[in-house]
Amino acid sequence: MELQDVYYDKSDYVETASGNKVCRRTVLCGSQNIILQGKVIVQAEAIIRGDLANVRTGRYCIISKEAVIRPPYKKFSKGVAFFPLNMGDHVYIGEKSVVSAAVIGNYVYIGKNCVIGRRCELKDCCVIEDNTILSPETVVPPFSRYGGSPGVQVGNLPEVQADIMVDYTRSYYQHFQPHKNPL
Amino acid sequence: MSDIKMSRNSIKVMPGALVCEESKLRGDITIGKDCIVHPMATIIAEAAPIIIGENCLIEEQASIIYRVPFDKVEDKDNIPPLKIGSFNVFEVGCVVEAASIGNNNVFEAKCFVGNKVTVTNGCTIGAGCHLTEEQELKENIIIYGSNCQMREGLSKPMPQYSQMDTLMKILPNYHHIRKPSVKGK
Amino acid sequence: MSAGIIDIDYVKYACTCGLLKTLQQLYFCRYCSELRCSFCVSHEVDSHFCGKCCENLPSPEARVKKNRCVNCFICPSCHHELSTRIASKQPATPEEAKATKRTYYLSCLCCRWSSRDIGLPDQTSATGSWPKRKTFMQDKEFFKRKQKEKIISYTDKTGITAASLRKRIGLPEDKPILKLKNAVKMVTPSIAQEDIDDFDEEVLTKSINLLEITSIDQRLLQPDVQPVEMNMIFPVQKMLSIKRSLRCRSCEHNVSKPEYNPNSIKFKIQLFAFYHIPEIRIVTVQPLRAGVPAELLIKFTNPTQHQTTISFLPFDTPIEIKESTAEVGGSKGEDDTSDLDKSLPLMKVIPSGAKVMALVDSHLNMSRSSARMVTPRPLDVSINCDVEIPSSTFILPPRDDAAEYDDFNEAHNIQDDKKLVIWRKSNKAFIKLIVTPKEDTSIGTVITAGFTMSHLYTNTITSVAENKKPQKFNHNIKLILDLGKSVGSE
Amino acid sequence: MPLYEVEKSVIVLDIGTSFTKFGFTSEPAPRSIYRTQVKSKGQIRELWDYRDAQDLYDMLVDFFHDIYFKYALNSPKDKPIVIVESLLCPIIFRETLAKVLYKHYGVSSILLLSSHLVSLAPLAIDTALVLDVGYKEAVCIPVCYGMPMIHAWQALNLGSQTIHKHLQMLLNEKNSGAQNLSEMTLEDIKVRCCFVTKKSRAQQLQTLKPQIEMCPEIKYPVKGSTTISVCGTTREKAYEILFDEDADHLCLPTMILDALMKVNIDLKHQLAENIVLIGGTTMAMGFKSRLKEELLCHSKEERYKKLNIKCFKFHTSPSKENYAAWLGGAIYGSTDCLNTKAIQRRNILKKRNYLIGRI
Repeated sequence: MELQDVYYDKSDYVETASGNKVCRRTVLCGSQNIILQGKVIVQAEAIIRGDLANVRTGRYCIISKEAVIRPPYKKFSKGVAFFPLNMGDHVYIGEKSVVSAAVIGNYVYIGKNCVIGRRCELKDCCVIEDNTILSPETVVPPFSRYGGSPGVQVGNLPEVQADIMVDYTRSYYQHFQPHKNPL
Repeated sequence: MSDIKMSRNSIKVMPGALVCEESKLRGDITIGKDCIVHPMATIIAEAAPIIIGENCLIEEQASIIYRVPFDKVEDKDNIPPLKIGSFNVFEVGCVVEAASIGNNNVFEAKCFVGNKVTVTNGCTIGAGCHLTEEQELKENIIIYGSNCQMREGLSKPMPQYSQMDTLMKILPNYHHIRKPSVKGK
Repeated sequence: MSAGIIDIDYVKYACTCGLLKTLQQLYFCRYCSELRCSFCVSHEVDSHFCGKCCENLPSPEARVKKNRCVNCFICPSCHHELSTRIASKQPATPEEAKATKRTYYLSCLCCRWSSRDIGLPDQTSATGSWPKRKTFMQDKEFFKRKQKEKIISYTDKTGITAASLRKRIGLPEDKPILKLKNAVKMVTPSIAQEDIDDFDEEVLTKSINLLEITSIDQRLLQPDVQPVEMNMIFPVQKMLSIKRSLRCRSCEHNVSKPEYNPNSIKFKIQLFAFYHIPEIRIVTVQPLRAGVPAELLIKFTNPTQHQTTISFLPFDTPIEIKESTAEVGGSKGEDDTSDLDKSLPLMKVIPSGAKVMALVDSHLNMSRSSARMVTPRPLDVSINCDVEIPSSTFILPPRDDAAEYDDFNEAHNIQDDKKLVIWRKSNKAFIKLIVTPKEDTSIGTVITAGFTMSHLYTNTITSVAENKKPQKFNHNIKLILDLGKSVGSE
Repeated sequence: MPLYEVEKSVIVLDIGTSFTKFGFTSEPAPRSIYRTQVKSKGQIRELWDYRDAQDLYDMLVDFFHDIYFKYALNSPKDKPIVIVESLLCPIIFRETLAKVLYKHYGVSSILLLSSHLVSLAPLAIDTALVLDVGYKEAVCIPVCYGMPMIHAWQALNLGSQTIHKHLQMLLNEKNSGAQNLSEMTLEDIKVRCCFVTKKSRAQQLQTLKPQIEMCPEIKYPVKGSTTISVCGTTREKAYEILFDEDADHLCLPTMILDALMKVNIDLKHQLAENIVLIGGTTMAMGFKSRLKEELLCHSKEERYKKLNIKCFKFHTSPSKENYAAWLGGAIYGSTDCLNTKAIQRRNILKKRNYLIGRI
C-alpha cells in the first residue's frame, strides 16, 4: 500500500536547513552532542541522550514518538564510560522503543515497543519485530529478522531489503507534511 | 494528578543525591543519599510517602508508583510509607508498583511489577517481563524471557558504583539539578 | 519469509511456479526471462559464518568443527549468546595486580547464568580455551567404532548362515538386512537385565526445587547428555549460519549470489525481480460494494534503465511458458511423477555396464534438470472482483536516479490517455482502474481483484555477449490485488 | 577399503511426531533435537498435522529447507540421506517425503530404515521386543533375527499427548486457573514434576482414601501471572493413564503381552527376556520398573496364562531412549549399507514402485 500523508502541526516542529524535522516536544539532552545528518524526523516525546555520549544518525532516519535513544555504557577496569551511538542511513525506530545499541547499521527497522539492550550490534539490513527484547550485546546479522523475548532470529529478509527501506524512509519523509490549513 | 495532590508535593533530597529537575515527582518523596534520578523519570507517591534508600539509580521514563495497596483499600488513611532499599536500579521505561522493595534489585528496561508483588533483595526483573500475580520474589531471583522464567542467581547483581560515579560527573554539565534539601520546598 | 515491515503484501505477483509472492520476494532469471521464487530455485550453501562474531569459516573447516563457532557460546539456560567477561577480582596490592593475569568467565546477559554457576574455573585467555565437557561419549565413540568395524567385516562373510536362517523362519529370499543383523549379533551384544532400578524413593519425600530441574528445551540443547539438573548444564558452542546462493533450476544460472564477507549486504549476482519488473502499489480505492463500480488508483514504477510500455489483459489470459520449461510444462496438471515415467523407455533399453554408464549419465543430466524443475501449480486464489481492462497502453520512462533530487515536476512529452493515467512523475505513473466486486459478495469479505500485466522487457544479457541489439519482448505477469473488505450500502 | 574411513557427512534424520532428531552418520549423538514444526506464512504448524498431499509437500519443502540450511548447512544436491521412520508410517507421508527429497532437493539416494529394527543396532542384538512410546502412539513390534514380525504388531494411542491431556484434567481438579494451559507448559510440568510411581502406590491412589504419604506439592509459576499447584497425587497420577486398562482392557503392558501371544512359541521367552524401550516417553523416572511390575502382574491373568512367562528382562540403551532409533540409523548409515541398500535417485527413474523395495 502506498503510504498516506501524515500531517503535523507546523508550530510543533522545527525544520533545519538540512531537512531535519524535529518536534519541539522531544527531549534532546546535550543537544550539542547530537548530530542529525539530514532529512531526519524526530517525533514528539522522543528522548535522545546526547548528554551521555555522542549520538549520530545517518540520513533519512525516523525516530518515532516516545522512543529513547541512549548511548550504552561499558565497564572498564578504571570505571564506566558511555560511548557514542552511531546510526546508519534509512533507519526507522518505532514508538516507545528503547535503543541502547552500540552500532545500528544502514537500512534497519526497529518495530515499536522494543528494547535494544546495551551494546547490541544491529548490522545492515535487519528487522526487529514489534515488542522484541534484545538482550545486551546481541549481534543481529544482515538480512535477519529478530523477534521475541529474548530476541532470536525468527526469519530472513528478502535480498532487496535495502531498497525497501530506502523507499520506505524516503516516502515517509515525503509524506510527512505540515497541515495544509493550520488552525 | 489532581491539583490537591500537587499541592501536597514534598520532595526531600538527601545530600549527595543527584535529581534532575526535568524528572516528575509527585507526592511525599524522600530520595536518599547518592541517588541519581535521570530527567523524565517519574515517581508518584499516591497512597503514602515513598522513601528511597541510598545509591539508587532511576533512569528516564522509569516510573515508581505507590498506589493504595490492594489489601488496604478499606483503610486508606493508615497506609505505611513505601520504603525502597538501597542500590536499586530502575532502568528505562520500567513501571514498578511493587508493595515492597529491598536492596540491590535491578528492574530492567520496560519491565512491569504489579502492586501485589513483594521484591526482596538481589532480584533482577528482566527487560519486558510482566509480573502481576501476588508473590514474593525470594532473594537473588532472576526473572527473564517472555514467559517470565525464573532462575536463582549465584549472587546478587553488582551495585552500579562506577556507572553512578560517571553519571555524577556528566549529568550536572547538562541538566538543572534539584538542590539537596531536607525540607520540602 | 515475509517481505518485511511495510505493508507491501497487498499486491501479489504470480510466480512461474504458481505461487503468489510479493515482488520483493521474487527473482527474475534473465536467461529464461521468467519469474522465480524461493520455492522454485535451488538453494546452495555459499559460505559459513558465525552470527555472533561475524567471522567467516571456510566450508571444510566448518564441517570439521561440526558447524559450530569455536569462540562463541550460547547459554545452556536460556539459549542466548554468552558474553565473555573479565573477572573483576580486586587485587589487594598494586604488585599483586601486575602479577596476576586477567581471568575470564562466560556470562549470560539475559538470564544472568555464568560459567561460575556450574563451577567452571575462570580462564586465562578470552577465547579458545574453554574446556570441552568430558563425557562418557568418548568411551562410546570407541564402542561404536569397534562395532562398526565388525559390521563391515562380517557383512560379506555371513551369507550362508543368514540364508539358512531365512529358510528356517520361512522368509522369502533376498532380505539382505538379515546378513547385517546377523553380523551384529557376533559383536559384544548387550545383555538384558531383569533387575531395574530406575525409581528413586527420595522423590516421594523430598520436596524439589523447580529452579534446580532443567526444562525440556534445556535438556535437548545438549542431546548427548540431556542433563536433568541445572548444575549439569554446560555452555554450548554457537551454531554457524550460512549465506546462500540461489540458482535457476532450468538454466542453472545463479539468480542471487552474495558477497563473501558476512557483514556485506552486497551481491555479486542479483537478479531480483524488484530490479526488472514494474512495481505496483495500491494508492487508494473507493469503498467497495457488491456490484457497484469503484475507482482504484494504483502506482506503477519502472525500475529498469529502459523505457517500457504497459498494457492490461484479462486475468485469465493464458501465459505461455518458455521453451526451457516446456518439457515439464507439458505435464502441467498431471501427477508430477508422470514426467519421470516419460524417460522410462530410454532407461530400460540401456543395459547396466561400465561402458554405457556415460551414456546413462548424460541422459540423466538431461533428465535431471527437467526432473528437478518445479511443476507449476494452479493459482490458489479466488477472484471476486471484476476489473475493467483498459484498452489503451501507457509508457513508463526509465529510472533516473538523479530525478530523485529534482523537486519540481519535470515536463514530459508523453501522450497519455487521460482516463487511464492520472498523474506521472519520472518513472512513476498513477493509473486509474474501475473495479466491480461481484454481485454475490457479502459485506465484510476480502475483495480480491486480478489482471494480467504485459510489460515490454528489454533484455540486455544477449546484447553484451553477442554484441547484438538488446532483445525486446512482452512479458506477461498475473497480478492479484487485495483491495480490503467490502462495505455495505451507504 | 573400509568405507567408514571416508568422512562423508550423511544426514541421519528421525522425524518424530513431536521432536525431530537430526545428526550425521558415525556420530554418537544427534546434533540437535528440535520440535517437528514448520513455519509457514507466519504461523507455526506441526508437520504431522498436514491437510493433504500438496500441503504436506509444501511443509516438507520448508522442513527440509531448515534441515539443510539451518542445521546441516550443506547443499542437498546429489548427496545421500538416511531417514529413520516407523514401519507404520503412512504411505502418503513416505511418498511425499521421497518426492520432496528426490524432486525438490535432488538428493542422490535415500536410505529408509525402520525405527524398531535399527534401534537394536546400538545394543548389538538382533532379537528383541521393541516398544516405542512416542507422542501420539505407542507401537510394539517384535524383531526376530533382524526381521520385524509385522503380524505381531500392536499399537495404541498412548503417548505424551495422552499424558498431557490427562495431566490437564488432573490439574483442573485442583486449580481454577489452570484451564487451557498450552501443550508446552503441560509438557514442562510433566517433565519437571511428574514421575511414574510404583504399582503398590498406584493402587492406593485409586482408592478414595489412600493410605500413603503423599509426595510434596510443587508450586509451578506460569508466565508471571498465575501459579498453579501441582499436588502430590497429580505428580504421581499423570503417567497412570498409560497403565490403566481402557474399555478393551488394553494398556501398555498388555500390548507387550499381546504381541508375545502372536509370535512363534519358540521365540516368546527369548523376546520377553529382550525388551527394548525407545521413545522419549519411556525416559520418565520409574517407567521401566513399573512396566516390569505391570507385566508380571498382567501375565498372571487368565488371558495370558498360556504364555507362561515368569521373567521379563530389559535392555539398557547406551544412549538416551529418545534418540535410540536415530543412533541406530547413524550406525547403519555409516556402513556400506548406505551404498548398497539406499534407493538411488537414478533407480527411481527406472521403477515407479520405488518405495516397495524398502529394506
